[in-house]
Amino acid sequence: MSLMINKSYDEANKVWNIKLDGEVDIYTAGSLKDAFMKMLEENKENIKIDAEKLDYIDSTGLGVLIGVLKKLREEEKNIIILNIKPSIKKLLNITGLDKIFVVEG
Amino acid sequence: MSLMINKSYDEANKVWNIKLDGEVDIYTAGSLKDAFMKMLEENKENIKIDAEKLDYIDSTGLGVLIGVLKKLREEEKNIIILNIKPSIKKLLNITGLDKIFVVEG
Amino acid sequence: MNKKNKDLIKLSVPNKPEYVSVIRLTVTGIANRMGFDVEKIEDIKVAISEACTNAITHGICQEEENFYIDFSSDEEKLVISVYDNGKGCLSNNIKTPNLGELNEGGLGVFIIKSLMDDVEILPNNGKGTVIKMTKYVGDDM
Amino acid sequence: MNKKNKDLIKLSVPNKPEYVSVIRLTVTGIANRMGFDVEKIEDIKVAISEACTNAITHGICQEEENFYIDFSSDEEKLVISVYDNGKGCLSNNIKTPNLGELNEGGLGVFIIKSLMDDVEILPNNGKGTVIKMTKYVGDDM
Ligand SMILES: Nc1ncnc2c1ncn2[C@@H]1O[C@H](COP(=O)(O)OP(=O)(O)O)[C@@H](O)[C@H]1O
Ligand SMILES: Nc1ncnc2c1ncn2[C@@H]1O[C@H](COP(=O)(O)OP(=O)(O)O)[C@@H](O)[C@H]1O
Repeated sequence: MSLMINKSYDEANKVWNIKLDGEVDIYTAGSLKDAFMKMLEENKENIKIDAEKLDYIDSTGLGVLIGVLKKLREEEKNIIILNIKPSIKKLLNITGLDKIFVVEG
Repeated sequence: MSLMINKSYDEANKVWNIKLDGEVDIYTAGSLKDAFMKMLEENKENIKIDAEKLDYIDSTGLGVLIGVLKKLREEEKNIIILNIKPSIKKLLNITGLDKIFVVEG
Repeated sequence: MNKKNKDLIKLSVPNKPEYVSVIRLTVTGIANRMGFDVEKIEDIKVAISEACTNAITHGICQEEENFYIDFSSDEEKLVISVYDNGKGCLSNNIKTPNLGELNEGGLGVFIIKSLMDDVEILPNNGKGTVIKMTKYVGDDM
Repeated sequence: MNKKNKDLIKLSVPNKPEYVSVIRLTVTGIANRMGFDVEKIEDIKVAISEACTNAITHGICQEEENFYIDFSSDEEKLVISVYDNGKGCLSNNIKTPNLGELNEGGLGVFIIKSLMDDVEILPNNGKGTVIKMTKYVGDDM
């Protein structure tokens, strides 16, 4: 019922890999935002989110992702989301965010 | 959050095998009692309960087991409980029921 | 519908972010017992979280206060009402989010309206807001 | 202890067996957030279920009525009170179960007292019973 964040920078491909495990809501969104901000400070590169174990996200978490994307776009970088669960896919569809992020697999 | 009951009679060894999956509480205890009563009607033999997937039981469920044991004892038969979870083991210890049922593994 | 078949669960919760996940667990249990399928349970979890998040962030003025959730159920539907005693400035004139602008907020009410079958936003007797949302067990909508 | 650190969650639930599992989910969420370990969470789940089962089976006279649960938490402990408006014949003179007799009932209150750190059984203002039980997050007991 909490959120675990695992991130690593892939130097060769110049891409961030971040794995989310758990739930992103009003309680955990702050720590997610902090993690992203540190990543952007270090390397403003594409961010690949492995969402296989992301059980839940709501507008609080989507807002964090939109904020990060805004910063990435300044360098023409993007957010790529992998292995997304159907319920979260549905939320991206409804909000139109599936056309703003790159959603794969 | 419900209870699934799987039972089969082992003719060769003259023993009932019953698998419990889920939770036994005031809501589900009735269906467990019904299942046991049918079993006893068919064959009043030892009952082996596989509790590997039994997540939860409370006094309502323990009361059902005690009632069944009472009937089995008339024929000097018993209840054997296998693969029990630590939290349920603790409950049997506290109530002393671990000395009344045969608890294995 | 026979009134006798209506169950009412009431919950009062501190206006703290850590309790929204507790509310999700509670509603999961209720919806599960009612026979909602997995997809609809997820819809309900998101919608109630959005309403509670709003009650916590917009709805409450005092630092330490509780807000309230009613779950009213019968065989065909679950009606969830989230009440707060806050400033109550929420109206029905929520605009559809414009994603081109990449706004970080303003998605909550839009998501609630998309996921639930019926949504009403009402003043709570002049001292706050009620978000009342209905989901049908079957495909009534 | 600073009073400000106390959170109060209130739950009102119909006196129907199917809701006891919903209450277990809710308390699991609360205890989890408070940092209880898995074993203690299981203890709390069983204890609250026993108290609610009693409220449903002994505590309530009317067919259709609700009973109430308060969860009061601070950093060191969770205090759960289960109220009913029933006949209120419960006393503290609960005898220790005699297993030799293979009685099918009479284990509930004994289990609650075994699993919780502190248990009080009180009259609910003359119209029912309150079971108030405390569990400490750490090893205070
Ligand atoms: N419970 C509430 N009380 C008062 N105002 C609210 C409430 N819920 C929402 N609002 C108002 O409605 C607006 C839209 O809410 P929402 O769509 O959830 O987006 P966000 O919360 O991100 O701004 C909020 O910005 C706020 O002004
Ligand atoms: N909420 C309650 N209201 C009134 N009487 C109660 C309540 N809870 C328990 N009791 C009384 O205490 C007795 C012991 O309860 P318990 O140990 O749970 O065993 P059981 O419920 O199986 O009888 C009950 O038989 C009942 O008479």
